[in-house]
Parts: sequence; structure tokens; C-alpha cells
Amino acid sequence: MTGLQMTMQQLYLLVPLAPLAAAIVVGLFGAKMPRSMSHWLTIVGVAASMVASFAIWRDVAAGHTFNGDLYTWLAVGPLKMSLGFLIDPLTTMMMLVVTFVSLMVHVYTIGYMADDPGYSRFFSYISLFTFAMLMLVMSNNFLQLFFGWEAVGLVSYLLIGFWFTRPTAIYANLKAFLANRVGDFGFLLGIALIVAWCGSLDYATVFARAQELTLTTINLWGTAQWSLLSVICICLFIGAMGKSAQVPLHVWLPDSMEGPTPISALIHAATMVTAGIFMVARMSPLFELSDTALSFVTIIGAIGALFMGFLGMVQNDIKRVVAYSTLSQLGYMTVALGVSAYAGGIFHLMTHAFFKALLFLGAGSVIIAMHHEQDMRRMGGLRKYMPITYVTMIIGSLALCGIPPFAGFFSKDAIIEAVHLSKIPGHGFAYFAVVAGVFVTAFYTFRMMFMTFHGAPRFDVAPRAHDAAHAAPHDSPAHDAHDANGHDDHHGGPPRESPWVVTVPLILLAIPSIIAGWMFIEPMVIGDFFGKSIVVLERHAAMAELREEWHGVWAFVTHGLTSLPLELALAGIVSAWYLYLIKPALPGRIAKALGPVYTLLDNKYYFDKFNDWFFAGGARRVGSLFSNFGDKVIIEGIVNGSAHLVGRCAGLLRRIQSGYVYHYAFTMIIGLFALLILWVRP
Amino acid sequence: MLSLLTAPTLAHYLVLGAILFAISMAGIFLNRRNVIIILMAIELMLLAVNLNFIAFSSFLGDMSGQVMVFFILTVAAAESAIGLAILVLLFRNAGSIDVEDLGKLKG
Amino acid sequence: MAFSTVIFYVFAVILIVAALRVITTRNPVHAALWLVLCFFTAAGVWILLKAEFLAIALVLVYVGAVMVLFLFVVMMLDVNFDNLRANFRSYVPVAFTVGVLVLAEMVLVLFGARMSGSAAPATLPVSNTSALGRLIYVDYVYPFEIAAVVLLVAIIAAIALTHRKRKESKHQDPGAQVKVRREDRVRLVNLPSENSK
Amino acid sequence: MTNHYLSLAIWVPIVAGVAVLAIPRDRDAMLARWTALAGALAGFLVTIPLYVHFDARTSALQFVEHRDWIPYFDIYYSLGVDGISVLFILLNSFITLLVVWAGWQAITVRVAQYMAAFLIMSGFINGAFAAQDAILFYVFFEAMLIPMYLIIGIWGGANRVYAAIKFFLYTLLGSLLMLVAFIYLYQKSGSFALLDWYELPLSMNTQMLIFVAFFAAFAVKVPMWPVHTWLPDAHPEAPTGGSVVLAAITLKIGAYGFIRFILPILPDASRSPEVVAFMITLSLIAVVYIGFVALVQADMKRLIAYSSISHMGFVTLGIFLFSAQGMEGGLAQMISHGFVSAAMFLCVGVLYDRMHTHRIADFGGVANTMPRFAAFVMLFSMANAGLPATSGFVGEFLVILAAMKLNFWVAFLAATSLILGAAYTLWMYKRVIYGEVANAHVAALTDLNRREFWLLGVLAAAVLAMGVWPKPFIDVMHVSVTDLLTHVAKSKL
Amino acid sequence: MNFQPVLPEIVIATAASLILLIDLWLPAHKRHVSYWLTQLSLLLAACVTLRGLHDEIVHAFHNVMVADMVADVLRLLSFLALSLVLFYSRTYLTLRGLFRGETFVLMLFALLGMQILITANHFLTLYLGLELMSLSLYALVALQRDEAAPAEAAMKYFVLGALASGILLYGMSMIYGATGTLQIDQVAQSLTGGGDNHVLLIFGLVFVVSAIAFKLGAVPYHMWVPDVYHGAPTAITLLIGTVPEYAAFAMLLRLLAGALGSPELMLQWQGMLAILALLSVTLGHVVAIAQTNLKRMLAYSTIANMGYVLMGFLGADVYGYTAAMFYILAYVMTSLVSFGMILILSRAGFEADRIDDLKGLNQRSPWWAFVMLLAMFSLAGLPPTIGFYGKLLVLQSAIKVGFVWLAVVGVLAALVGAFYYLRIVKLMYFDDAVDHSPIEVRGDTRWLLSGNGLALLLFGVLPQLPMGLCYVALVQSRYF
Repeated sequence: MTGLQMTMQQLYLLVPLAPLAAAIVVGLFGAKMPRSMSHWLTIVGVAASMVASFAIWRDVAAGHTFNGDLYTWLAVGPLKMSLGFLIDPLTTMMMLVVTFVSLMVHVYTIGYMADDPGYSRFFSYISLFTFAMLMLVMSNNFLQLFFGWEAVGLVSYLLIGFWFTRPTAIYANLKAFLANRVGDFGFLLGIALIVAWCGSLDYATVFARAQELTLTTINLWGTAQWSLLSVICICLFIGAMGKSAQVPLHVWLPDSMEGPTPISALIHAATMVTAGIFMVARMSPLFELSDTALSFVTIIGAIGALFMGFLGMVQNDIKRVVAYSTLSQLGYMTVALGVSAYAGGIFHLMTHAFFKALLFLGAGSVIIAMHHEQDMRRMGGLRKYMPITYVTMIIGSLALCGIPPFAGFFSKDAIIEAVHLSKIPGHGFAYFAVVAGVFVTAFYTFRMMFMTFHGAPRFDVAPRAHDAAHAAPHDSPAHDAHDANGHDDHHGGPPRESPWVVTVPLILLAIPSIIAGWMFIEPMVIGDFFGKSIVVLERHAAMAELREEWHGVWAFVTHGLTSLPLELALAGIVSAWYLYLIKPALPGRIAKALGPVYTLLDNKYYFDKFNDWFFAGGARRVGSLFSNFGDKVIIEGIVNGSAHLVGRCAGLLRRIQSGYVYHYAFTMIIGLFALLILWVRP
Repeated sequence: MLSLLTAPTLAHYLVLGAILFAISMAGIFLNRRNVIIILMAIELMLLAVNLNFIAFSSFLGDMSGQVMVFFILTVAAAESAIGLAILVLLFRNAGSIDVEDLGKLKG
Repeated sequence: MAFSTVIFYVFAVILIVAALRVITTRNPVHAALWLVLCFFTAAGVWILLKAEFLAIALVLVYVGAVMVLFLFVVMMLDVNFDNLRANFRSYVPVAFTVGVLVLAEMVLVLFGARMSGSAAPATLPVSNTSALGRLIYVDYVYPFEIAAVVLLVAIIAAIALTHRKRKESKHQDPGAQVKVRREDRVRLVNLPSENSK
Repeated sequence: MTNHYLSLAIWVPIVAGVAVLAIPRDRDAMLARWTALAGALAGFLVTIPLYVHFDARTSALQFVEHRDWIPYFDIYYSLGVDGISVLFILLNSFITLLVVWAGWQAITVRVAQYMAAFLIMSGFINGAFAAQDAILFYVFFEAMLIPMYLIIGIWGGANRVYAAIKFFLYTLLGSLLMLVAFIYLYQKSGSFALLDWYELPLSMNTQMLIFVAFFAAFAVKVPMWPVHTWLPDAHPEAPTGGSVVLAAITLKIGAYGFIRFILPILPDASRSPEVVAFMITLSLIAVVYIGFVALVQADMKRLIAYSSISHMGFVTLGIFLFSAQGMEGGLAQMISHGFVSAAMFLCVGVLYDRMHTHRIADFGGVANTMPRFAAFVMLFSMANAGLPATSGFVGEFLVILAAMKLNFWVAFLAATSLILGAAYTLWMYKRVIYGEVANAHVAALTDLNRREFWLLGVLAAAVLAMGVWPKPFIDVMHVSVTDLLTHVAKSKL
Repeated sequence: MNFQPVLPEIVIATAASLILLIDLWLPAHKRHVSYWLTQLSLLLAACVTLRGLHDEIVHAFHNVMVADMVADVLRLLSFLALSLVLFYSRTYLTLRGLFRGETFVLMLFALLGMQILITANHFLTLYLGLELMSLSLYALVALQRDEAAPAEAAMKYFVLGALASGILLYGMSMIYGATGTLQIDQVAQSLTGGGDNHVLLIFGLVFVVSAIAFKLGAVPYHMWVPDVYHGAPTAITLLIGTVPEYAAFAMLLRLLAGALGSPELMLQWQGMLAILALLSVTLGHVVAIAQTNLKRMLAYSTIANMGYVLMGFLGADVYGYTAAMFYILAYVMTSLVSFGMILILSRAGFEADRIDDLKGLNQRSPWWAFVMLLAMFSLAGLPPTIGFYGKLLVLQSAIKVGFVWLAVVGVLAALVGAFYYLRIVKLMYFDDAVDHSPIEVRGDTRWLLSGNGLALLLFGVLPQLPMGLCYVALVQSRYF
């Protein structure tokens, strides 16, 4: 048994280290090795990782969880900080999702980035990302969680700015990093609060002590006492808000689409952005103890779920539509967390990872075919040219809209049900939001599908697409597309289906998008798959009630067929069909009619403008004030002023040395008299 | 207590010395015309000092004060010789012995 | 009031007035004359204090030597010689005053010596002069030697500072001639020759 | 056990420096460079036994040397290190080696003087860290100003004179007051030995007055707000090596002074609520205020200089939290900042050598022409922004943890550096490294040569090593820090 | 009669007289014979002093003089300093026609005066020594006869010096009146018995302190210093700025510590010295900033430094006196270098006495720049130069007797001072040379000045030797 344990532990180690090793080798020596070496090395690394994850999943399913330290990072006084693994169902599920999607993206990238000069760099980055994400999910302590947390942020930053000559890309990546840092700021404070009160960074120790802290309050402002756990959880959740792009820290995600599409799929849809969801689920023993925090989570999630969806309705950039849909879906997951339906949230995380990755990769495929055109107004009718892409994307879209029997239906419906059953403050609003969100989701998803794949092709009348492709300095998708089709780079030509390295991942992702729902809902959501990884208190009984109502998958589907959400979803699809295929002129008129609302949406609720003005501009203004007034005027004024004062004194005092001997004598005599007066007292 | 028109005591002599000393010091810094008068003021100052010494010597009944005066006189003579030599030199180089002209070095 | 008391006050007044005149007069010659009076008066005071030797030395050394030196220098230096001569008359009242006062003082002192000189000098164990002499040549022989050096320095300094060769006299400086170096007189210029390419 | 590792660490570089000075002509520059490199290497090698033979289980002084120096004044040549100081000697010798190496091509005039100045300064700095006698410390503390003054003044930029004199006078002001305090303590104790002073009873008022004097010396050196303004002036004018040593080492001496002098000699003053509040406030101002100031700098070196102040704010904050976490966090931050700031300034130096400017606006798109360089800068920028797995994280993390134990808002303000640090560092990165090639000069840039590559590579390895496994760095100081805290907790009144 | 205690004086006096005679018969180009004879006599006097080093206090000539170890040490230091002055200024004097017998003779007589002052045990001896020194120095300042500035400087020096002499004598007369004696040790004795002439004594004390302050150049009796330093030929400035400082210290020691060292009076003069020190360090350093002439700047620096000497002296015990003596020693060593540098940079018809003349010295000669750098840092009191220990000792001395505020002012003033020393370093190192003419220095000067410069560093690293020397000398001479 010990031998087996040893091998399992080595396997645990293999999971993150294989991608890391590949990333390091490719990163350092990628420039000197053949291009194919880059992708092979990393793909082997990630594949090994995936296989190992699968093996671990089997092992865990057999009941072998693991919680152990790898090495002591640092020990200060009683506080021991280690790196270690916690292998339990939640972890293994995440590991599988991460490695699977990552592998798909790796393969896809071979095609997508084929001609990019930063080919090996890209592979190195995404392997590094895989490593970081795995470290994050496998962690058994807050320190390593934070490590992974920041590391995925770093790689995300690097990848968004992958085409670093584009001003928009390097704007977006800075924005992404800083928005994430705001979240991390809260996260770190949460961790610090935990350490301050629990004296440990270990999940197990902290969770064990959490109960004791329920009545502890801290004084933050004035005399008001705050529940410690609420403060901790809200701080931690602020971290999740950054990483999982919750309002108001969501602003970075749409812009992150400036990165190459594979990473949009991997990082900004499937994995990294869900780290926050994972984290909250992981912290369920803490969140459960604070209704305040849960309400907060619910409301933030609900806002995201609905209002970000609205924004998806007005986008014309295909990737941005998907991005806003991601924001909306992350809102769903968050709502699930808020109503203590952690399993539902995680389940949606998983299904969403598949279908959203699929949608992104599909969008990427379209972009390849369109010579780097992302504006849907210049697309249309592509289904004839790109059948595989079309079919797989339809699957992804249906899954996203929550149409049975696709994966999304199960996960989303579970969430909606859970919200419905929840009694957490704010659940009413949340329920409205998630239900309304279904319509919105369906509408913008199919709006995208119709604009892209249906109707008459509009790209012939848009020669600018080609110019734009040339204008892009590192225009690898375009190059790749041409090479794959054996075309000259400098001619447009009709769109073609993408090469196999692109389509195969699409197909492979489409499969779980179809089946993952009904296959896994019973064990994951209803069953006790997560076991002790997730803790739910009895008073947050939404999931328990859901469980009681559960009568099997079919019953769930049949129930779902009659439920409001599905009707709304269908309504959404139909309205999209009507507006964009039947009456294409209507949307414009509606937009005009709803003038202010449309402007509001078009400006994304003015979040960006406000941030630019208030935070970015404000920081610079404050900085300038401090620098120019505080430092240069006040402090330097005092410093240089005293120097000048001495200089002035010197100038004045030297006049005493007039050159006239009688002045000199007079001075001496004055001195003599002064001493006499001071000392001689008859 | 020093009262006027009594037989001269030590204090009388000391006060006389002090007055002379003060006058000579005033002479040095009030005089803005002529270096040579400054030299004379110096002689006057030494005279005041000598008066002090002799007065003390006389009232203490100790001769060493007078010896001191003897040497001071000697040195004063030497001093005035050198002072006058410098004065002559100054006059040759600067063409003037006005104190006001003696102000090139300053600041 | 004893006669010596009177003398003291008279001398003190004269001394102070003369000293004030020394520093207030604008004319250096006047100042010198007033200074002579000062010395003279002071010598009188010293005699009151029974420092006869020093009093005499003061008159001899100062009035006789130093003040003459002062006057000499004043006369020598004053640029505006005509001015000096034109004002010659203005010296007369001062000189006269000083002269009269000096005379009066001498009379007073001599008179006073006789008046208060009831005790014969012989009764003194040692005279002031010989007491001083003993001290100077026995106890204070070291300072005495130093004083000699001081005077020597004064001599050297005075000569070194004021003695000068006449500017118009032409003379050779053998030292400079000997010290001359070849470089000062001959400069070897390296001229490129025409055919050296 | 008597050995002379500390003396060697001090005198080997100084002797080497003097030897280099004996090669004054720039014709022989190559010889001077090699001699200097050999000297710096020797200087580094002799410090290695300090770590290898260091006994981390005791807080007692190790490698002690004690001999008469000025018996007239009870001043001894007294050396010794504990867990707090030993790492800084290693760090200094290491950085000196890099600096000598870094100046290989950049310095072409008065090479020997340049190299010698750094070597001699290195010896002085080691001396300051090793000294156990206050006057010995003071001698080294002040003497190191001289080479730095010359380095800034001779090889510096356009406004170097102002910067050099400002640097010198600012530092001197503080240290002179400290000297007065030293003498006062000598008057009280009859000794200049630090260990004697640790046991010296002092009244609260006395402690407060001495605190003011010590504070003046060390706060300027750190530098703490509001006596920091010399640093942003000194850095842009100093040559690369000067900036590196200034940021990486000499700032540490200020913080080291807090730990070595203020806390143990003046425990009651240090622990008094007023002083703690004062120090924490100043530290937080350094973190937040300076963070904002750094944001708007137009010059890379100025920006990094402000970032240094901000980072040193963490150090002083950590020290005055009076917990093992805070103190060790502060120390970790010092070591990390030694690596990171050195690396950042070397990176700026790499650009400066090629373009002779460090204004941010003169750059843009450097990554296009210098990809390897861009990668290094990215790593160091991230370390500067305190990314986990780089050394920059360790100290900040520990200090924030410790601050949270004290007060939520202290931790809150300290943690803002997470945002501000990232903002100013990465914004600079964006403007300099990313983007289109900004101008013909940038287009003509050549990537790192082998020397530069290894120089940055070594630092990168150090930054990562400390980030991934800081234990070996921190374990050395555990016992010393614990004992120090125990000592500070005892009243001396 | 025991001539042993005054043998060095006899040697110098004899040598001076002989040189005076010999020089008369020497042709102009053989002046170096006089020069070497002067050096020889200094050597001889030093040997004689060393042979007869007094570890006990010896009185001679009816107690008018005293030979003790502090006197011996000060004499030896004076010999050394004067010898270096002569070495450094040889070229300078030659180029200005001052390489003459009179110069050497007057220097020797000045030295003789200092020796007499140093060994004085009687107000009269002290006064005569002082006058001998002063008169020779007045003459030396004026010796460059064809220039106006030296004559002006000499005149000012003379007038103010005579005034100071008068003040001194006045003070002495008061003390004489109060104690009935002129002998220094007897004055001290009669004071321990407790005098009832307190007012008279304090009166005298104020005058004596003022006179000493004049000699040292402490504010407000400092006015002569800048003008004389500036106006005198640099060689003479070097002389005035160095050797007499030892004599001034002796004056402090003999009069204040020796004669007026009773606890009651000590308390009085400590306060006076504190005020003078305060004024000196601040005014000296502050006004120095505004100077453009190097000699003037160094003059103000001297004023400030003498403030530190007083600060040390007011410690009023053997440590305080050691501090002051060591400070003087360090200061003289440093001044020799700084003025020596001006001398070697000057050429015929060119005085390198503007601060700007030092521009780019490091380019012209790294070595001389380094030597000057050492001198500047030593004056600023920075380690590792000897000047630092001077500062350390005097600050300690002041703090010990409770003048912490004075020490704080002292260091703040030192900060101001550091500014202009740094400016010199800045000119030498950071600026480009305007004048590229090579610096030609005689061999002996080069070696001695270099050695002198390095000694600043050497004694900065190992200050025990000079410190111990001062301490032992003072202890042996019973200045507790």
C-alpha cells in the first residue's frame, strides 16, 4: 500500500511539474529548437498531466484523498508556510477540466499560431499557465493558492499582451493585471486576516478553527463591530471578483480578448476566470458561516449574470460577445455559490469550461477563416464554408443557452432551481436575474450565430477585412489560414474550413458539451461526489431541497422542458432569429428608439470611462500632486530652502567682514564687553 | 568705595587705568582717518596697562609688577618700530595711510 | 587733603584730557604731541606710585625715542607736504599747551617730592632702581634675554621691511644669470626638411 | 574559534581597490578591470565561509574578532555577525561582484578609479554590517559616503553635482546627530561596545532623545518619508553601478541600523505607542504616497528610486510591528530588494549604455529588438511588483500578515502596494518594453551580450530561488530575530 | 644655572643669529645654504628636545619657565610643522623673491617665540614669547614688499594683534592684582587658597580669554584671520595657519588650565569658551560657504575649527585638553596639506588661491587631487581621516561636561562645513580642468606632501598614536 501511495504522490507531483518542465525547456531554449519541438514538448507535458489527473481521479473516486505538504516554504515562529497538495474530488475535477481544456488548446494552437514568430513563447506560456492553474487547484493552503492565483494572473497578463506591439493589447493586459491586483489585494487581506486569527495557512487547520470564530467581531471603523468571518469572506471574495471578473472588477475581461484566441478559450473562459468560483467553493466551510458574505456573493453574481448579458446583446465583435457571455455565466456560477449551491456552481464551471472553450475556439476558427476579421457585421452565411465549425459552435451555443439535453441545461437549471429554493437575503433579485439572464443569453448567443453563420455573406463587401489583416503586425491567424489552404497570403478568397488541428479540438470539446450535463449532474450535484470538499450548513438548504426533489436525470429534463427558463431560452433564440434573420433592419431601429439605454449598453455602463477617469486618471493626478507639490514644493522647499537660508546668512554675515580695521577692532571690543557683561557681576 | 577727592587709593589708579584703556580702545575703533593714530592709541593702551601694573605693584609691595612694566615698555618700543615699518611699507604700496583705504581685503 | 592727592587728581585730569585729544584730533602731529603729554603725565603718576625708574624710563624711552620716531614717520609719510607746511602755525598752540603743561607737571612733581620728601632716600633699604635692577638681572634674566631677541627682531624686521634698493639703480643679478637655463635662451625648432618624405 | 573571515571580507576588497588605484591610466583599463574583477571575486569568495560555517542555532555573535584599536578611547576593532547581519555581507559582496562586472564596458574614463571606488566601498559596507563597536560602525558608515559621492559626481549624469552633494549632506546630517548620541551613550556606559549598550539602563526621556538622533541617521539612509528626497535625485544621476549599490546595499544599512541600534538600545522608546504610531505612519506614507509618486515619474531611474522608497517602507513597517513575522518579513524584503533593485537598475543600465537616456518617453517597443532583455525585465518587474514565487513577494507577504495582527487598516494600506507596485512597474514596462518600435534608436538596439545576459541571469536565479524557497535565507535569522524581540520586550527603564 | 630645559631655544636662537650673519655674506644664488641651515637647526633642535625629553616637570630660571612633556611634544610638533612649511614653500618663496635670509631668520624667531610661549611659567615670559612670535609674524606677512595686499594684511594683523596684546596684559594685570603674583603656578596656588578678589579675577579672566581667543581666531576675535590669510603670501599663510596653533594651544593650556584652573574659575571659563565655540563653529562654517577665494575659505574654516578646539578644551580635564590638543594636531596636519596644495599649484605670477583654480585637478593629477581630497575630508571631520577623531574627541569632551546642545550645534555646523569642503572635492573631481599645465613639484616636496597627506589617512585608521601622545604628554605634565 505504501508503494502505491508513493506512486500516487509522485503522480501528484507529475501533474503540475510536467507542464512546468515543458514550459521551462521551451521558454529557455525554444528559440534554438525546431518549432515542432515546442509544441510536441508542451503537448506531451500537458497530456502526461492529463493522464495523471485521470488516474488520480480514479484513485480519488475510490476514496483515496490526500492532504500533505511538499516542502516548507518558510517557517516564521509558529507559522509554517508550506507548499502541498490537497487531492480530493473537487481538486481532481478541476485538474481534469484544466488539463483537458489545456490540451485541447495546445493542439488548437498548433494551427492557430503556426506562423507566429512567438510560437515557442506562446507554448511556453500556456504550459506555464497550466502549471500555475494546477498549483492553484491542487493547493492545500492559502499560500500556494495565492501563488497559483497570482501566477495565472501573470500568465494571463503575458498572453493578453502576447502581440505586444498592439497598443490595445498592451493596454488590455495592463488593465487586466491591475484589475486582478485589486482583487488580489482583497484576497491577500483575507488571507492575512485568516492568518492573524487562525494562525495557520492550512485549509484543514483554518476550516477546523472557523467555527470558533463565528462570534468574533472586529472593529474596522468607528465603534461598529463587524463579524470577522464576514470580513474575511468578503475580502476573499473580492479576490474572486477580480479573477472571476465580477462586477465591478469585470472590466478587464472583455478587453482581454486582445490576446490570441486560444488563450481566450483557455484562460479567459474555461479555467482562470473560474478560479474564483473554485476558490469560493473550496472555502465553503468559511463562507457557509457568514450569511452576509453569501448575500454579497449572490447579489454581485446576480448583477453580473444579468447586466453583463445585456452588454453581450449589443456587441459586434464575435469574441466580445463570447466574452460578455462568459461574464454572465460567471455571474451564474457566483450566484450558485451565494446560495450555497457550490456543487451546482462547480458543475456549471465544468460544463461552461467545455462549451465556452468550444465557442471561443470556434470563434477563433471563424476569425482564421475571415482573415482576422472579428466584426460580425462583416460576416454572415459562413456555415456553408465552415461546416465543422458551424456544427460544433451550434452545439456550444445550445449548451450555453441551456437547451436540453446539452450540458449547459443541466448545470444552469440546477443553479436556477437552487436560487429559487434559497432563502439567503437577495435571493429574490438573484432569481429574477438568473431567469431573465436565460433569455438574454439565448438572445445574444444566437444573435452571434445568426450574424456569423446565417444570412447572406457580408464579407465580400468588406474588403477592409483584408487590409486589417495586413495591418496587424503579427498576423499569425491570417497567415496560418492561408498556409493551411495553400493560398497566397496577399489574396482574400472565400473562407475555408480550418485545418484539423483546429477542428479536432472543436469536436473533442463538443462531445463533453453534449454529454457532460446528463452524465455528471447526478454524481456531482445530487450525489456526494464532492464529499467533504464542500461544506454546506443545514440552514442553507437549497441544494438539499434540490436533492430531495431529484428523481433522476430524465425527470429533471422533463421538468425542465416545462419550466420557465427553457421557454425564455427558446424565446431568446426566436427573437434573435426574427431580429437578425427576418428583419435585419429592426435592431437598428430599436437601438435608436431606446437611445439612452442603447448608449448606456454601448458604453458598457460607462465602467471603462469611469475607471479611466477616476482610477487611472485619479491615480495619476494624485501622483502628480504628491510628486510636484508634496515632494518638490513642500519637502524640497524645506530642504533647499534651508540650504538657501544658510547661503543667505553666509552672504549677510560676510558683510561684517567689511575690510575696515576699526570694524574689526570694534567687533573684538563688543565681544569683550559682552563677556564682561555676562560674567562680571560685582 | 571710591569717593572723589580722597587720598588716591588703588581703586583710583585702577579707574584711571581703565579710563585710559577705554579711551585707547575707542581710539582704535573710532578713528577712521589715520592708521598712525591707531598706533598711538595702542601706545596709550599699553600705558594704561602699565599704570595698572605699577599700581598693583605699589599696593602689593611686590616689585615683579614693575619688572613687567619694564619689559612691556621694551616690547612696546619694538612693537612700535615694527608697526611704523609696516606703516611705511603700506604707504609705499598703497599710497595712503587712511584707514578707509585699508579695505581691499574683505568679505 | 594731602598734596600728593592734589597732584594725583590734577595729573589724572590732564592725562584723561590729553588721551582724549590724542584720539580725537585729526592731525597726527597734534596727536603725537598730546601723546607726549600723556606719557609725561603718566610718568608723574608713576612717581606718585614710587616707580621712579620706570617713570624716568618712560619719559626717556617714549618721549625721547618712540614719539620722535612717530613724529618722524608722520613727517616722512604725509603726502601733502604743502598742506603740512601751511598748517605749521596750527601746531604752535598745541605745542605751546603741551609744553606748558609738561613744565607745570615737572614743577609739581619736583615740588611734591620736596613737600612729601621728609623721609630721606637713604632710609630706604634699597632704591627702586636697584631693586628693579636686581630683579631684572637675577630673577628675570631669561625674560631679559628674550627682550633682547625681541628688539633684535624689531631691528631685523624694520630693516627687512623698509630698506630698499633704489629703483633707478641698474644692477646685474648674477644669481639670475647663473640660473638661466638653455631653454630660456635657445629654442630648438624641429623644421621638416624639404626632401624627407 | 578565532578566524578572520570578517576581516577578510572587509579588507580584501579595500586592498584590491587600492591595488586597482595603482593602475591609474586609462590605457591600462583592461588590466584595471581584471584586477578589480579578481578583487571582487576574492571579496565574494571570502564571505562564503560566513554562510557555510554559520551556526543558525544561536543568536550569539559569530566570527568574532576583538582587538585593541584606540585604547585611549575604549574603542575596539570589534567584529562579529549574527543571523541578521551575515546575509547582508554576502549580499554586498555579491552585488559588488556584479557591479564590477557590469561596469566592464560602460565605463571608459577613469576606469581604475571607478572600480576602486566600488571595491573600497564594498569593504566599508561589510565593515558597517560587521562592526560591533559603535565608532567602528560609524567610521565605516560615514566612510562609505566618500566613494559613493565620487561615483555619483564623476561618472554621473548632467545634474550629478547637485545630486551628489545632496546625497552626501542629507546622509551626513543624520549620521552626525547619531555620533552625538553615540558619544552620549559612551558617556553613560563607558564603552562603545554595542553589547554593553544593549544592557545599559536608560530613562525614557533619554531614550526618546537618542531615538531622535538615531532616527535622523537611519531614516535618511533608508530613506523614509519625508527625508527621502535625496534618493530620487541621486539615482538618475548616478552611474548604473552607483545606483545598484545605492539601492541594493546602502539603503539596507539604514534599516539595519534600526534593527541593530534603535530596537535593542532603546527598547522602551521603540515600543512606546507614540514611536510605533509614528514609524508605522511614516512607513505607510512611504508605501502609499510614494507609490503614487512613482506612478507619474518620467524617468525610469527615478521611478525605480521611488519604488525603492516604497519597498523600504515595508521594511520599516515590518521592523516596528515587533513580531517575528514582521521583522523577518522586513529582513526578507531587504534581501529581496537587494536583488530586485540591483537587477532593475542593471536593466536600466543596459538600456542606458545603448541609448544614453533613461527617460521613459525615449523608449517604446524595446521587446522587438531585445527580446531576451525584455524577458528579464519582465521577471524583475514582476518581482518588483511583489509577485509570488519571486523574492519580492516574501517580505511583503510576511509584513502584511504581521500588520494584520496589529490592525486591519495598517495591513490594508500596506497591501495597496500590491496595486500601486504593479501599476507603476508595469506601466513603465508597457511604455518602455512593449509597443511598436518607438524610434530609430530603439530599432538599432542590440540584444543582451553574453556578459549582460549572465549578469541578469544570475540575479534572476537569485530572485526566483528566494521566491520559490526562501527558507534557507530566512532560517539563518530566526534565532537572532527571536532573541532580539525578547530583548526588546524587556524594559530598560 | 641649568640650561638644559632651554636648550632647544638656545639652538634656535643661535641658529637664527648665525644664519642672519651667514646670509649677509652669501651670494644670491647660494640662498639655499641658509635654507638648509634653517632645516638643519630645526633638526638639531628636535634632536636636542628628544634627547632631553622631560618626563618630569622641570622649572628653570627662577621659575619663569617650565619644561615638561607637553612642552616638549608641542615643541617637537612645531619643529616638524615649520620644517614642512619650509619644504612646501621653497619653490613658492623662490618665485616671489622671498627665498631670503630674513624670511628664514624671522621664521626661526617666530618659532623661538612660540617655544618660549610654550614653556612659559610666568606671565612675563608668556607675554614676551607671544610678542616675539607676533612681531616676527607681522614682519613675515609684510615681507613681500612690492604688493599692497600683504602690507594691508600686516597692518590689520598688527593693529588687532597689538589690541589683543593690550587686552591680554590688562587681564594679566588684573590677575596680578588679585593674586599678587605673575608666576603661573603661584597664581594657581593662590587661587586654590580661595581669593576674595573674585570680581577682579573674573575681570582678568574675561580679558585673558579674549586674548587667547584672538590668537586662536575664535569669533568674535577672528576678524584678522580671513584678511591675514588672504593677504599674506601663501607660504606665510601656511606658516600662520599651522605652527602658531600649537603655541595658541599652549597659551590656552598654561593660562586657563594652568593658572586659572581652579574649579571655581573653570566653571566660568567653560561657559565663555562654550559661547566662543558656538559662535566660531557657526559663523566660521556659514561664512566660508560664501567664499570664492580658497585661502579665505580656509581661513573661515580655521575659525570654525578653532571653535571645535575650544569645544574640546572646555572639557577641562585631561581628556578635554587631550581632545583640544589632538584636534590642533589633526588640524595642523591637515592645514599643512591644504595650504601646501595651494603652494604647489601656484606658479610664478600666479596664485592658485581661487577655488576655481582647483577645477579638474583629478584630470591634471589624480594623486594630488586625492591628497587634497583627504585634506578636505579631514577638515570636514569625516572618517577615515584624522579629522574625524578630532571631532569625536571634542564632541565627547563637550558632552561629558553637559554641553550636549553645543555638540549638536557643532555637528550641525559641521554639516554646513561639509558643504564647502565637498564643493572643493566637486571642483577637483567632477569638473573639467581649465588649466592643463602640468604640476611640477620639487622631489622633496612631492614626497613630503604625499606622506603628509597619507598620514591624514594613516592616523585616521590608527589614531591611537597621536591620541596617546597628547594624552601621555598632558598626564606627565600634570594637567589633570
